[in-house]
Amino acid sequence: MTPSSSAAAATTQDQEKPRTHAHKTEKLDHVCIRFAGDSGDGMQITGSQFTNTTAVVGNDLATLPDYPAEIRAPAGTLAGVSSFQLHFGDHRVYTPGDQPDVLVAMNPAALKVHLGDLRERGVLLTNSDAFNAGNLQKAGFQGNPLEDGSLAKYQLFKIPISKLTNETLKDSPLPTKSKERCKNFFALGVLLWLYQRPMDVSLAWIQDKFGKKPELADANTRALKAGYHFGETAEMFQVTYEVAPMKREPGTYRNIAGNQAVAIGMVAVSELSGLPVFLASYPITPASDVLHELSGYKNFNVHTFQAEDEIAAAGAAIGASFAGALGVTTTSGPGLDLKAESVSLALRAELPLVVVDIQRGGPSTGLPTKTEQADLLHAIYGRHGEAPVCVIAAKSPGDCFYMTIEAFRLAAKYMTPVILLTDGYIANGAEPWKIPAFSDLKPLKVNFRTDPANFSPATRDPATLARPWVKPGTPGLEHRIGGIESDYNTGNISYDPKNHEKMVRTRQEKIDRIAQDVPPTEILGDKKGKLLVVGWGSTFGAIQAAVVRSRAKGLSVSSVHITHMNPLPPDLGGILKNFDKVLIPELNLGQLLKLIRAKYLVDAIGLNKIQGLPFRAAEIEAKIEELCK
Amino acid sequence: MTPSSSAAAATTQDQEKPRTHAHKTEKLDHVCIRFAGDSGDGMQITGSQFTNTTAVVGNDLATLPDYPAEIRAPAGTLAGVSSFQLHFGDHRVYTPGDQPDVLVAMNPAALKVHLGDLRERGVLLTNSDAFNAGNLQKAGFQGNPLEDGSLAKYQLFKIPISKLTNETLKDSPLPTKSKERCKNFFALGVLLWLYQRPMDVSLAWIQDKFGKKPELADANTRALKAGYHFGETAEMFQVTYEVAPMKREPGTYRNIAGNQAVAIGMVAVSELSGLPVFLASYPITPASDVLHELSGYKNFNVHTFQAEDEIAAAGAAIGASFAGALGVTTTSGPGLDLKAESVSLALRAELPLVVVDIQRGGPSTGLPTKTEQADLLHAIYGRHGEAPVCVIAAKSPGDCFYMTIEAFRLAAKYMTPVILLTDGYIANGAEPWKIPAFSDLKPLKVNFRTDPANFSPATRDPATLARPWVKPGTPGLEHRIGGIESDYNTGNISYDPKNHEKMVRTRQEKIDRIAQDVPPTEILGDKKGKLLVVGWGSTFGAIQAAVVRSRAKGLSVSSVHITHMNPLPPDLGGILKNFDKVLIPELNLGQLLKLIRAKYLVDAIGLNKIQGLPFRAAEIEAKIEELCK
Amino acid sequence: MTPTDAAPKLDKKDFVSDQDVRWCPGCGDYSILAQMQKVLPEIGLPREKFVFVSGIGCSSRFPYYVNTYGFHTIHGRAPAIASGVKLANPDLQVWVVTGDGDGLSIGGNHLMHALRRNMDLKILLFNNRIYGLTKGQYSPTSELGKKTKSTPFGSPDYPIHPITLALAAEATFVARTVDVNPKHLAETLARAAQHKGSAFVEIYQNCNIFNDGAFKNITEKDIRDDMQLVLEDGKPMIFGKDRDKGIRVNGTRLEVVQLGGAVSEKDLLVHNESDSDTTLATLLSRMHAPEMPVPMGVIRAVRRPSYHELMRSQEEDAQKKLGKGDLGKLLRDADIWDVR
Amino acid sequence: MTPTDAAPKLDKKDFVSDQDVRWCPGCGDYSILAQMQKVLPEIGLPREKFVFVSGIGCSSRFPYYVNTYGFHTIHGRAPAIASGVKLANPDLQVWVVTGDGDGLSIGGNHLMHALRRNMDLKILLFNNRIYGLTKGQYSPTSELGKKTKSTPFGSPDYPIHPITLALAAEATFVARTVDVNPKHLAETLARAAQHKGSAFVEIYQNCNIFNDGAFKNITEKDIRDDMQLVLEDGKPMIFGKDRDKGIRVNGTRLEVVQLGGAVSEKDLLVHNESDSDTTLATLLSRMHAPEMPVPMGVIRAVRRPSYHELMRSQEEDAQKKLGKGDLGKLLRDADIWDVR
Ligand SMILES: Cc1ncc(C[n+]2csc(CCOP(=O)(O)OP(=O)(O)O)c2C)c(N)n1
Ligand SMILES: Cc1ncc(C[n+]2csc(CCOP(=O)(O)OP(=O)(O)O)c2C)c(N)n1
Ligand code: SF4
Ligand code: SF4
Ligand SMILES: [Mg+2]
Ligand SMILES: [Mg+2]
Repeated sequence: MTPSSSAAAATTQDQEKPRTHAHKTEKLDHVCIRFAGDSGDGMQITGSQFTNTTAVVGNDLATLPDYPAEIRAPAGTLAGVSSFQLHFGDHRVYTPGDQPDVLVAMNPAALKVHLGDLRERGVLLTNSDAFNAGNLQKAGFQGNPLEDGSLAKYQLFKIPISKLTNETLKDSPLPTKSKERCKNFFALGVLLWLYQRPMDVSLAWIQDKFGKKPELADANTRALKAGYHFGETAEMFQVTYEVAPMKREPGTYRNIAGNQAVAIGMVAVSELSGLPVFLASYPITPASDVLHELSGYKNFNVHTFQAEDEIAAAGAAIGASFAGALGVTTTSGPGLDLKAESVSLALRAELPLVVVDIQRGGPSTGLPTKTEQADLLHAIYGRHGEAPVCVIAAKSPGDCFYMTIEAFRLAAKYMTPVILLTDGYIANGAEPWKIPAFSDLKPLKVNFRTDPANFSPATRDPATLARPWVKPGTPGLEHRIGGIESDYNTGNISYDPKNHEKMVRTRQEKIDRIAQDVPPTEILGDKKGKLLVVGWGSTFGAIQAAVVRSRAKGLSVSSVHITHMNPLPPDLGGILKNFDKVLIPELNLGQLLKLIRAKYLVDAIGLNKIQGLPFRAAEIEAKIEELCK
Repeated sequence: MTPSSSAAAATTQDQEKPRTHAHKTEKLDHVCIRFAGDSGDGMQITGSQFTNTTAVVGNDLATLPDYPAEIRAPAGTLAGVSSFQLHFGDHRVYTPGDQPDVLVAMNPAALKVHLGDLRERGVLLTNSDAFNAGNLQKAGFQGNPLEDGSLAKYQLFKIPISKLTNETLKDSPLPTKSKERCKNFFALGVLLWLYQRPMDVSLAWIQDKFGKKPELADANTRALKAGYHFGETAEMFQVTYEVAPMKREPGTYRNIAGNQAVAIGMVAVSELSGLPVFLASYPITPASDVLHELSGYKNFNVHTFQAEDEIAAAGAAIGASFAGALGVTTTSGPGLDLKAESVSLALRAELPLVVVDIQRGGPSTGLPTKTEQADLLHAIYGRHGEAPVCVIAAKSPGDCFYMTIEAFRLAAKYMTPVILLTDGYIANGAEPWKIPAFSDLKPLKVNFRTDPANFSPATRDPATLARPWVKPGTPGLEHRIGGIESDYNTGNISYDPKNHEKMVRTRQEKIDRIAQDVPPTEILGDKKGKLLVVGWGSTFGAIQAAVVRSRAKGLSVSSVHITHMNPLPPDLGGILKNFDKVLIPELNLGQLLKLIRAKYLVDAIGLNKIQGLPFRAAEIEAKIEELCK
Repeated sequence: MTPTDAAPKLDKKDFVSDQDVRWCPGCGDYSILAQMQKVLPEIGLPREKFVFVSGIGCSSRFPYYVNTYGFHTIHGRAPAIASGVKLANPDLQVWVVTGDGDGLSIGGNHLMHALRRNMDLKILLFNNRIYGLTKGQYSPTSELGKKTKSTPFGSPDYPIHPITLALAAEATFVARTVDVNPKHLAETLARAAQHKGSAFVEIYQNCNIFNDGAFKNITEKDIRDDMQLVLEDGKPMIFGKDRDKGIRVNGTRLEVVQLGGAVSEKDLLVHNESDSDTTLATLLSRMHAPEMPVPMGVIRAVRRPSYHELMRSQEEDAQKKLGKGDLGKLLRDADIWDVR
Repeated sequence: MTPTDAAPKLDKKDFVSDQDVRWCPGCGDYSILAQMQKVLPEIGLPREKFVFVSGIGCSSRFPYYVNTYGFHTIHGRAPAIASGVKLANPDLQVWVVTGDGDGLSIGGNHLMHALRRNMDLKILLFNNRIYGLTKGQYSPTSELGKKTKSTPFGSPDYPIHPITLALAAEATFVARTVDVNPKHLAETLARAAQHKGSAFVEIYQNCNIFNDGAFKNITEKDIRDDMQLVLEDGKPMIFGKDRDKGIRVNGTRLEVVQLGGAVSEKDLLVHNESDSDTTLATLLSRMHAPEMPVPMGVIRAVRRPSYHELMRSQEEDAQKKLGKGDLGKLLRDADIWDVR
């Protein structure tokens, strides 16, 4: 194919029945595609558009967006490469995939950074126009890899995407730069065709997004169609692929990313409780999207407040809880550090407070846009004094919705701060998710104390040890609380030694009692065996995939996934005893590992990865194999 | 004795040879005295003056000052009671004593609060003038305990201290209120006489303190002497007591409190290293005294900076370290929370930084003036991400001096933050301390990199893994550091996954290697046995006393005291194995316990007290007895 | 928030809590507490509508002593916490009690942001120019060269002027009063209570233990009339024991003039607390003793929508525009598909 | 610190580090970097004497690109960290680079305290009225009603005016400049470098990705002369494309007047940057577009001892008074006794 013939093909886009070339269709059970390009190339959009369509056609899927910490590193450089990986299949895929089958490389830098991951014989789709001398040099290539035969072990497709896009849009009134920007939709079109998926989801999105700028909407529409038709007409691809929908529980589905799920979860909390949710936050990657999202829902019973810093955000949330709303603050690692003293106040004053920590690579500024699970011990122990709080963790994007509700439920029921841990991977990654019916959600009932008879702010519920929640404005219940130790009975300031011990132990006991609310631990696999894999948080998918595969190979391995980190599930000790070995894979140096070793005196083994990336299932699989030998 | 006769006795003070009554002298091997009164009564001064004299006469001693969190709670109330306990003897006394033998109660509230602790047949010395209707009511007494026989099981002495003091000072030009204030020196005089100690130390102190206000100096001097002579002449006391000096290593001794020792330790650090120590701090109880103390030493190579908050203080200290000084910040619990993010920066940038956390009762504002050991896990884990730092702990007031030097030594040697934990008990408590010779102190040598050849800020020392410390101002070594992850070789920003893992593991390894510097663990008692008591920090004295006593009873118990909390001593695992049981007494809910269980999988048992008070040796002794059964 | 007409008549003792007051005898805080308890029943709100939020410091113990809702929080963060209280429950009247350390040192930023947002809080800054609770270190309002526990050789910090700062943040209500003038104190607190929006009141307060006499040079009986300029809206600025001195604008400076002779009342600056421009207010805020008398009273009082008003009206607009939120719809606001 | 006479002549490229600059193409930060690199060799100090300290934000990446000592710290804390650098090593010239979020939101308090202490730092606040690095939330300098990612219905916060605040803190050097005027930028940076004490420079900076055109209404070619008032010390305040307009004091307000006819140059306000009183400077700081032209250049420059000077002289005094510290003596400065 030469550029000119392709251009000719592209311009046929508006004909009713475009000329198509013969190709055969291959059925696959799963595919992993990575879209990579310069930060300015729009690969996050291409990826998420392909994802949406893939979701709608009914595949299971998991995604992994990855972008640089710089807003826009210099064009064409390795530092500026942004990527989006999607794994989809006709069965549960669990993870974004270990090794891409397809790599879309929009420029030489993207090729350089990502080629190493592409499987042999994998599809390599490139924008050949971007492989000019300047870009090649910036990416550190000597020659042009598209031409020098160095890519022979891949199925290489060189498409002059820029040129084709420009020609498609030659009569558009847009400036050249804007035309050029449409190339990501051209690429999307090619991919949609290659996997035989419809364009309508993206066409609708374009209308929605650019509706107010018709030239842009039109240009992107045309680029998308041109790409699709290019696939159809250019005699470049011999095969198209089909991935059948996965069988799922009946219901209505959507795609959801973790941060979205947290925000929508908060809306659900306000509906379930009948109370306003008050989100106070200070922007920080990768948590800011929750604030953005919720700020758009001002027609619901939610308030959002962008504070001057993390401490003020935590403070405002605590103030809101004191005033009778459901206070919450969202942040990531460095922000969690700053909130420690405020969380300590909330737990001392025994007010409900939800803190969502969307973990990223640390320490310090670390790797702000990458994922990690290294805030667990900090969440549990990171305050002066004996300062126990409840800590729970979400395991997947969709689970963020339920764990957000769980966080508020526990906070209000036990009058305590609850820290919900998610991470960059599930915050930005998306998965198909069955939309729940409101009636299926666990209720979240809040009882405010209103009766002045025998009132003390310190009286405890005998089951939960929670003290009463009183809304200021309630007549006859005026009272004062604070951060100094207080009397067990009256709530007044007390420096009494024995009282302090009683209060410290009571606060601990209250958190320990949350174990009553922890659902029985589900075991994947047998209840007894050689190896138990214990996971928490976003490693869920990778662990499941690894365990399922290992069991298929006949290995004696089971797994449990912990959702409540503090307190730990009451049945965990018993489960651990039934296995010879315990493996704990974590994206840290072994934090749950320490908790489990200390609590159960079990010689558990860690599998630790700290690369800012999620586990690949194969990594866990290999370790399982080693330990089952 | 009637008030009038005593008054007569008191006015004899200026005679050359006061009339004395016959009394016998009893020898004791140790005594525990508690001075208690209203915050305004000056009991801290009485206590520390008695302590100084006791030190000078050569007893071993330990003290426990205890005062309310309010500056001055309403006079006469229970909340306003302030106390000072002193234990001294002719042998190592280890702790401030479990149960006072003598209680000085300057008012009814003091009696109410402290009587319960006095041993039966103990000496109860009261200011009978303060037992008036108003005070009795404020303290919640129905009748007057001095008169109603309820104190029969103690040796009660009713002395009209206020009246005697006033009469002594009747010709002083001071206003009545100020005269009345001198009564604490009267009480001191009585006590000095009762224990047959000289007045000169306190007389000199009065001159020094009030030198500029001669009327005050004179009044206090006269009150002190009057009290002393009252003991001698009033026929109230049948016995005086003698406690012989303890045999000690030869040398020059002084009394030292922990906070003093920290400040003087910093001065020693500046002399040992030849570098300025830069202390940036924000006041907080019980840490402020270190700042106060060091601020007075501006003629040394130290700088002090009172910052606008704890974060700024940590920041300024880090900036100073970056600039080539030895940066340090002092704080207590809530302040440690706030410094977390800054400590994280220092460890990421690999700069030396010392953080002294003088622990107090938590959580939140908690019990600001009381002691606790509950910041250990926070110090070790209280930062987002994998953020290891070195944590060490001082075990006694005098040890604070050495551990301060150790903290700076490790910080500079390993280019890392070091958190030094002390607590309110040893910070304010004092002990006799052998003044070291400068030449006996461990050297603290700092090598700045100055050679531009092949310079990278990331090159590591092969033994310590420390990166080079470069003083800005050094030509040819200009470089940039920061909080984002950096390349292992160049120090430039790096988002590379493998590099991140390498850096995370290297930072951990660097801290782990500090184990090289941890001295061999000393075992008190046998190397093998039934029970090992493991302690850390300020519980040292109580544990030693309990173990020594238990061993004397023939129990198979030994103990080790940990000074380096992170990393733990490399020989600890081996030691633990040689005992059937392990007991860990802590002033928290079991924090070292968790570390030891997780690391060594040893089923250690905790003995936990969280009352804002140190252990009494008897409490530990009882637990030892129970476990050795 | 409007005063409830039907509220039962309250008096001072209704606002006295059952807790023992634990300040040092002689502390200026007592007077402030007493006046506050006197003013509260006159505000026209039932007791349960008041919330006192404080940070940490002697001053911050205040809420324990007032029988309303109260929250003694952590050091420096009261304005942030109080913002959450007010935004979550705008029906409450929220008072913040803070000190010169709490509000200007560790908490300076929260204070400034609360003011610039016009958060509807009544903020009382007890300025004793010292850290009281921690026993006497210098504070951001301590004088240059001040010797304290942490500055035995004198403080090297230039002090902050809280009112100047509040005006720079365009606070809508700014006033000053002093512990030893109970009447003026009560009037000023009452004015703050009435203001809609942030009200910032600096209260000179004597710490007789660690900084005794800090305001002696303006409060001593024999000089106070010469050293205080009591502001009255719409009135010329006259002061002095014999009311024979005044303040006049000279170019862009303020100067003290002697009345009588060439200078008469009509030459004097007339106080206009509702001036939207902050220039004159800022000039007043820079009058420091002993060179000038110190202005007392309401320096500025202008009306501008409060944060919670803007927030709520935005939420109402959103509801009008988008309809009342429907969770079912929100959950489906994406590409959806059905599996049967 | 005095310029080293013997320092080898440096030029711009000596101050370019080996790191790729990672701002968006078109970002205003590039221009600031270029001018800084141009100015540094002229200051007369060798390269190793410069330290750049920054917080977090796009702007705070600055130190990586300047070939001097540099420290990219954490969000909002640069003024505190830089204070430590300067106090520990006063020979260094310490620059702080911060943004409107870094310096005024999370870091507002540190900035204010550094300024009021007259800490000898050169503080550059890149004001793009947005959070750039976190992709476009509103900042404390964003306009009321601004729609951003976190305020889809518009911001309810009244903006902060950094220069007004700096003046309230009595900063000794205060200036403003703009990314698109390289010459003025360079001059202003050079002036800041020369100042002894805190130098605060607000730099209007365009974020072409998240807040493009924020300063268009004063920087566009055809209007900029009418919308900027370039200050020159000792000169009357004239502006306008045809230099036909001026600023006049009217009472305690500033007003724009048309020159010619009744109004001549001598009626205009003459700029006096070393005025110890901050009234006129504060008035200038409150001139906002579009009502008024925006002042550019050095608004205030007065000399007052810096913190490190006071600190060092205190330490010298202590040494003089107490003698050079002797550890042995200090250890024995208590009741001591000998055991033999
Ligand atoms: C995070 C934290 N840092 C420091 C302290 C110690 N602290 C308590 S009150 C205070 C200063 C009080 O001064 P101010 O606000 O002026 O109140 P005052 O006691 O003078 O009324 C300090 C530093 C604390 N409680 N918490
Ligand atoms: C403690 C902490 N909170 C939040 C963040 C996230 N964050 C990074 S930069 C920034 C704001 C940047 O805005 P500005 O200072 O104006 O700099 P610009 O990017 O606009 O130059 C924020 C909120 C962080 N890195 N650390
Ligand atoms: S220390 Fe000062 S401010 Fe605090 S209660 Fe006592 S007198 Fe009042
Ligand atoms: S986001 Fe804005 S401020 Fe940041 S580099 Fe890009 S243009 Fe500059
Ligand atoms: Mg104060
Ligand atoms: Mg900005």
